[in-house]
Amino acid sequence: MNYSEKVMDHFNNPRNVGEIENASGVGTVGNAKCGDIMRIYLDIDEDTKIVKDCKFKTFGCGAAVATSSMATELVKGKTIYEALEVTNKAVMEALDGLPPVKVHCSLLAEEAIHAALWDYAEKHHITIEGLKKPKTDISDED
Amino acid sequence: MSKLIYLDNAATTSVKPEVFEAMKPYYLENYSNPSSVYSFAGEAKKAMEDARKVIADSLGAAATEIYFTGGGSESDNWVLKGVAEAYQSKGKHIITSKIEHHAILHTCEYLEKHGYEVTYLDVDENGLVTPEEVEKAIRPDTILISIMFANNEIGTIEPIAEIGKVAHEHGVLFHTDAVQAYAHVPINVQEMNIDMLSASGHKFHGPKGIGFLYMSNKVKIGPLIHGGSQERSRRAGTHNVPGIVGMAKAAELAHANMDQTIAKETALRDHLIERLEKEIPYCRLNGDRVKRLPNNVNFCFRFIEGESLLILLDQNGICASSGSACTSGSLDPSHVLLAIGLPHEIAHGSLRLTLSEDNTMEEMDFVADQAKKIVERLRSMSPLYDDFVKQQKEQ
Amino acid sequence: MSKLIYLDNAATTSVKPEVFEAMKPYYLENYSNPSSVYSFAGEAKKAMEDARKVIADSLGAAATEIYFTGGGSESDNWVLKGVAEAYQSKGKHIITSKIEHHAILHTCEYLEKHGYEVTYLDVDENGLVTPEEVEKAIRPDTILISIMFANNEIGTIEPIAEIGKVAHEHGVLFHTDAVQAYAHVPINVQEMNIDMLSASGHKFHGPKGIGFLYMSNKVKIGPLIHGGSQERSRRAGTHNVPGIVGMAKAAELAHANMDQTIAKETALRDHLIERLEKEIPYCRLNGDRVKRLPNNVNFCFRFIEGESLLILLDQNGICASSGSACTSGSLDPSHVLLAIGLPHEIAHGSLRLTLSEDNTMEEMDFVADQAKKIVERLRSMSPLYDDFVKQQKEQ
Ligand SMILES: Cc1ncc(COP(=O)(O)O)c(C=O)c1O
Ligand SMILES: Cc1ncc(COP(=O)(O)O)c(C=O)c1O
Ligand code: FES
Ligand code: FES
Repeated sequence: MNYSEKVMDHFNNPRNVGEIENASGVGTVGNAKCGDIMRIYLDIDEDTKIVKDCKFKTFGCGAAVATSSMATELVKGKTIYEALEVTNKAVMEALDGLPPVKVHCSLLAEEAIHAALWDYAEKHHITIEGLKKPKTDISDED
Repeated sequence: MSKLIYLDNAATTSVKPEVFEAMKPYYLENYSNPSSVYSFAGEAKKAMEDARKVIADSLGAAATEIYFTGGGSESDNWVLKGVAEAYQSKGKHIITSKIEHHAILHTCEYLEKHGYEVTYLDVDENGLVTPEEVEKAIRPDTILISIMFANNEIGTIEPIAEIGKVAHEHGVLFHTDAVQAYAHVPINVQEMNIDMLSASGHKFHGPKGIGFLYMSNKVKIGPLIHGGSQERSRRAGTHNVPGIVGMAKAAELAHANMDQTIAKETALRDHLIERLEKEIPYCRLNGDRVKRLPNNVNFCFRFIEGESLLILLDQNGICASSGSACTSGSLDPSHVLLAIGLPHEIAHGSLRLTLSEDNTMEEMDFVADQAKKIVERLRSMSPLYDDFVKQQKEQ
Repeated sequence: MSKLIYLDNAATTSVKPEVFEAMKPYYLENYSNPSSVYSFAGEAKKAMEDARKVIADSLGAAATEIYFTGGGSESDNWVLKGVAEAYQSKGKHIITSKIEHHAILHTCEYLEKHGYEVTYLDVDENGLVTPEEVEKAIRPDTILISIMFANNEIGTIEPIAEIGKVAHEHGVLFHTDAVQAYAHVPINVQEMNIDMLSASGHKFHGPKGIGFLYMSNKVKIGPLIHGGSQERSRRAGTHNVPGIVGMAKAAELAHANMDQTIAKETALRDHLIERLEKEIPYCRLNGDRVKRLPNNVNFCFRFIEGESLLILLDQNGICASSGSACTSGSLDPSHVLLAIGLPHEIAHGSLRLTLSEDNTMEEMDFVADQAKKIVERLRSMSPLYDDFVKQQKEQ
């Protein structure tokens, strides 16, 4: 497998696997083309808007698991506005890159975070500047 | 467990030491071109013709009906394009199945772009093509029926003799891609009504880069590779003598021990299937349980994805595959699993374990143990499994 | 003299021991399919990509421009049929020469049957194609110029860089069959304006059954062999890893020692040419004296026939050929010798001696001695020689 050491580390020891009961926001996205599905749970502080906790579950390839893991790490401790900046590029860079055919897997992570934020925003009737309504299937993008 | 457990013999096999020894002199000593006229070349030529005889005998064919090629893909391409061109005055319709190897399917797509019509037969949930379906698809302009002997992913063995019979009753040529079956199960081209058969050396402990096409003397097609007058002017290119000799040695060894090999592999296979079925919930054996290659195990485990499974098996020294090696670059789920009716998300979680006689029962047990643990671990991470468990509770 | 003197290196070469050693682990140990995903396959994959790099570097090409094939004939077929199909909307005209290998000529004939037009350029008495003739033949619908780098019978090296320049000035793709030249003389695809180049492993002390096609990234053609996604979906079939590794090792060795090899072969060649010319009357050196492969000697001896000559040389342990190995089944005189203007009866009496760096001066002397005796003996039996001697006397 052409994965970097960081990817393999996050694949073998995924951080933050699991779910959050009564999460502030939950996002699930899939890529119909490769069949993979990712779900992100966010626990957000009402006042500070800081992501106190973040967990994931992923049905997917090695890259999907590793990007989920890395994405949760990157999002934790950030405000919801900063969490928006956790792009797939940032996740990939943090993982020392992905093979070209696996770039789309990192998009799944970005979209799952956005979906969870959207869910939070809807539940709390707020708008988060710059957040667009996420798609449930991202395969048309690649 | 530091030893490698190689369970990807459908992708390729190790070269047997005897095969390597047989090839060796044709690299270092008798390196001549068998088409040359001096006596030094006589040794290479004789070795090549002996090899041809070995292969012909193993199939019940004549030596003049064996053509050496660069591998299974070349043989498949040659048959389809060759028949398409040579028999176009009779018609432009070809019948094949939805579960063929890409060497057949992509060549058919190429022919479709060139004005040919191809019927891709459905298979049942075990991957079987029925002779009745074949018969129904035959038209007056059908020039070729090409159905694989055994499937490379799910191991299903097709009713070749019966399909061949139907083909011949309708005067249509019959080809079978036997890349996974040749030298693994007994084949007789006469009794099975086979006009053309593709095989590839590296799938039965011979070398890579060599294969053959059996083609009955009644078939008249032109070359895929034009040039010199090798292979009676039907396949140009300097003969790969070491490859030819090695492939024939591998064929000879395989046929000499076929009964024992089949018995041993079947026992290993069935033990592994039994353990996996019993110990891992929500799994499905793909392919026919009985009409099955003795070395093929193929499972889908619901709620998990194939690549992650493979990586974790790999970390435990187990070489396995999901789908076939040559499509590993692609993200699409296996066309074979879709053809047997699996939904996309399940087709993504398949595991193919293909044994050889070199494997042991201990290895099978180790693999079953590992697979069980890994599937559990991946399911604990899977949102699909979560949803499923919750649904179950609600009911 | 009991030792064999092998002088048919244009037909095929011995595999160097280092090449054999390089291949060995990929038969017995790292036998995996490089397309597989587990780490065991990583070794084979790395070896293959290293090999690709070695070959690319030797030509001044990028690794992504090297495609492994089953040999020179396959590469030639692929180029011609691939370009014909992919560029037919631009036109259906191809330019080649009368002295190409049959892998080119017979493929051109095949294309002619499918509506393509081929111009077969004449050559001069030394077998040279001129860039001017090429330019004159170019038409608006010309899609490919294919001229061999060096001729396999008479050793003439064509003005490839100049022909490539003309091709590019007219926006036409340029292919060269370099099967006899690659790893024998320096080649740089950039400097020589080459878009595609065919080579074959066994012509430079690599294994048989493996070759490659260099194809510039600007060329877009489909596969000759459809199927799996190997070679970036342009050449299907499980990779012949030992063959690929062996070919690259042979290329590496050849390029590391090219200057010395050329110097040594040239000295051997020129000594042999000098002795034959001086000591055997009524003979003719075929091919260009200067623009010539360092390992090629080709003579016609009037009044005698090739096969008899070869048999007698063979009885003295000398492996030589008349015409090329792949046409040895045929009775026709060499198309190359006819193209350089020899009459039929002279074209029948040709002798090709192709050396390698393993040959020695003593061997050259032995061969010259034997050839002299044998030619005398055959002439003493030849009615043509009788007539000629009588005529001479009468004048
Ligand atoms: C000039 C030339 N082209 C093509 C070929 C074909 O190569 P191969 O026989 O390795 O396919 C040969 C040798 O046979 C050759 O000399
Ligand atoms: C059924 C089948 N057909 C054809 C092929 C192609 O054979 P090769 O890769 O040796 O060209 C394979 C294996 O890859 C196969 O399993
Ligand atoms: S292949 Fe789809 S997420 Fe990785
Ligand atoms: S007499 Fe023997 S080939 Fe013509």
